[in-house]
Amino acid sequence: MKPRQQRMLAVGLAVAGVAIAAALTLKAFDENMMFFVEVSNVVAGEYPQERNFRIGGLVVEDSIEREEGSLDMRFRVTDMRCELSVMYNGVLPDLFREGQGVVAHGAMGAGEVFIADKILAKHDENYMAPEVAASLAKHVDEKMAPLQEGGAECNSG
Amino acid sequence: MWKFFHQLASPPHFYRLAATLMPWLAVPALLLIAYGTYAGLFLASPDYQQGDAFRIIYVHVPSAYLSMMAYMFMAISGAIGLIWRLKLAHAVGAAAAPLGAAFTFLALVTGSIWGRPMWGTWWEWGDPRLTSELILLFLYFGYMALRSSIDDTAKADKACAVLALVGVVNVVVVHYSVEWWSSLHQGQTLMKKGGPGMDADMLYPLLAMILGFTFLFGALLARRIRTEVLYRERRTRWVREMILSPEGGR
Amino acid sequence: MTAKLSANDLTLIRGESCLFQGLSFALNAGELLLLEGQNGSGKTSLMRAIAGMLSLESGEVLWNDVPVSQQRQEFHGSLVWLAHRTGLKGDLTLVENLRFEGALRPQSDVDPSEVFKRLGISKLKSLPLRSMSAGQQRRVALARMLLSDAPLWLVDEPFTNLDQEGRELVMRLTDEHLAAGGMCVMAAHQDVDINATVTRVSL
Amino acid sequence: MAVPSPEQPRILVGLVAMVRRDLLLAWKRPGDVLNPLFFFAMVCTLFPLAVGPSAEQLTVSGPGVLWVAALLSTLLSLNSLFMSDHEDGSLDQLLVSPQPLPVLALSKTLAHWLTSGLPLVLISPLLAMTYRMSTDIVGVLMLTLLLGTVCLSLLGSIGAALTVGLHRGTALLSLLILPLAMPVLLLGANTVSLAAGGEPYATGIWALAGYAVAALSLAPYATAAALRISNE
Repeated sequence: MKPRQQRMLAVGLAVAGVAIAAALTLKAFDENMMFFVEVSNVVAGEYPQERNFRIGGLVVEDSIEREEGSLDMRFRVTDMRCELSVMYNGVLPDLFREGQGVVAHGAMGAGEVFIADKILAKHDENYMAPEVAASLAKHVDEKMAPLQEGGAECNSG
Repeated sequence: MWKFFHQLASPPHFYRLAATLMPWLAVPALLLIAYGTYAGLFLASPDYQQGDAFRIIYVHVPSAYLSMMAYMFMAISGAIGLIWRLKLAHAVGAAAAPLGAAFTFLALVTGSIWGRPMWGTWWEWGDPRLTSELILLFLYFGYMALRSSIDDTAKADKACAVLALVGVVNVVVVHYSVEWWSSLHQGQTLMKKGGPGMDADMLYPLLAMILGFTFLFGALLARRIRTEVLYRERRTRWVREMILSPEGGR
Repeated sequence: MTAKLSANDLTLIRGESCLFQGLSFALNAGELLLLEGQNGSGKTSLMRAIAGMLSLESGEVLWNDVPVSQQRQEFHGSLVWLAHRTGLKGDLTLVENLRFEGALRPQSDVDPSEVFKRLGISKLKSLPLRSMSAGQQRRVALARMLLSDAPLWLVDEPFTNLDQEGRELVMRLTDEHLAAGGMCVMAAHQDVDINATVTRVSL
Repeated sequence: MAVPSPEQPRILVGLVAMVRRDLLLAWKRPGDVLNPLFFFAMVCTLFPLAVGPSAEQLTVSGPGVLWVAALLSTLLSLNSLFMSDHEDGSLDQLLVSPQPLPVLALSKTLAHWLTSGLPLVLISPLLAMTYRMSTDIVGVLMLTLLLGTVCLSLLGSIGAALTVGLHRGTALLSLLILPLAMPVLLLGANTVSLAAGGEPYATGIWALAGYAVAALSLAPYATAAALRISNE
């Protein structure tokens, strides 16, 4: 092989390598999204039983209940279609408000309650975690569309 | 046009150009920062969530932005220096490094002061943006350490350029880490789709500060480049003639 | 086409000092270029610059009238370099060292055992280089040069650590190489006794 | 002989010869391979002594400790990657060889990984057991270390090439490489922690694999450029 051809091959290999690396990174993002479960799916019982997962949505107005003298608290999260109760014990981020976007990490407990071990609040009211935004947008669109028969309408809302 | 580039590549011209540019950068920098400081502190209304604490963004955002800008600046001038064998480009990179490090440090300090009321902690290890900014500071330290441990300037220039280019990967990770890992740090407010999510009376001081800091960076850079060029060219005839001339190199 | 090494207007600056300025030469097949000068005059630097390891301030080294920088690999395939430090591994034996070198660059079809016999190192074949004397190591480095197929020899102080017999051997070998149409750039303190066209460059 | 343009040597032959030579050298000086391994084992032993031997603590801190120890031990072995070649002049010979320098740099890095990264991956289960990791977590640990040490060797080769021939090389090398290596550490240690917590960890594996492939295709060029510069 002539050095010139070698160089072409080398550049080709490097470009191919970077492309493969990009594909692997995209795959990693995909896997990260699997981590995230929509509230509607949780209510319908479609969530991983064995492990922790993340949910996200807006904190429902007037849904925050705190226990006097402890850090225990309860609130509801909505994805604009279904609502889910969340229990949490710990220090909340200052930006945690009603009507704000929130991401909770934890697992389902007894009685349709999500037991969170970590709460992440997002600062900007316009900003949401991409998966939350996607989930909300989808359900808002569905609401706007004429109701379809037999749709997975939420019964707990 | 070509003549301009040729002149740009000659140290005496570059030295004089930097001197000419200095006031044109320094004066707007002062004006903009003065306006931004006043308006940011007194004219902007407190944030509906964060109260007055949000005002630290007027320092935090520009320095965070400049910490990355300076790095890109360093890497690009390194690449130019390597590809076109332009020694002046390396001098620019060398001049930019300590400035970048200073802005990175400022961004970290203001960010941590801000984090205290917002997140309830001075330092949040879980946040990739914070961590990556710290890594960026270490990258600057590495760059400066490498430069200072190679005696031969030409060699140090090239080695540092390679290091800066390798480090760009890291800066990219810093930039996209907010999206890559779900984090505490907010996403972009200014550049997002559908215009900035910020009120005008808060926004204009911020824009003024960003612009002002950029001008400040330019002015400081011009100043440092002059020193750097003078040091590198210390054995040449033009420097000797300039120093010995009645104006003494002004 | 015969091989040709030339340089025009070379300037090299190392750190603060200018080692040479406006240096030009041309070397044809069968010729020797002798670099003369005191210690620290830049002989080794010029040699390294010719090999493409140092970047020049100005000027270009040409191989067959094409700048070396445009055909680095082709040029490196045509040269073999004997430096002050032999570049051989002390932990490896003579055979292991030369086998590695053989995989790196094109080899001539001479019989290695003939070469070893001529250099007087046949009996050292399975010894690690560390246990050889400096002169013997030098001879191994010479063996590497003789085994390669390269027309251009770059030899920096080839007589270091060699006895009188060794020095004469180096000159004879160089003579033969040049007679066969090879060329050689040599940096040396002492004068050489070579029956070929010798171009001298004083630094 | 007078006619130039001799036959160009085969790249693969050069690659194999380079790896073979470095492995042979490592075989003749086993200390260079074993010392970083002992260092790895010792750092891993230090932590339970310092933090206390409680089982829960060990399970929580295990992945992080093993990963930090692996990073430090890789760093320790990186210093010698090009040093001896620089000292005895073989680096000059490599630079004037007709083989493409990035391929030679890649071969040297590969040999370095085979003598430092791979042994580390192989003894990691032993240490992981002392940190009470379960068998399937050990599998994840080994997989992340396998990918991670590849990344570290490749990144490290750039730093080693930049600092070759400098007097304060070792400390400087750490300063240059550690910031670049942090994303690898973050991904690796977090992936093992997630796996230990029974959570999905595939993200980290894919991201590490992506990082490794990217490093594999770009780092040899940077290393080659750095070698040329430091050897001027």
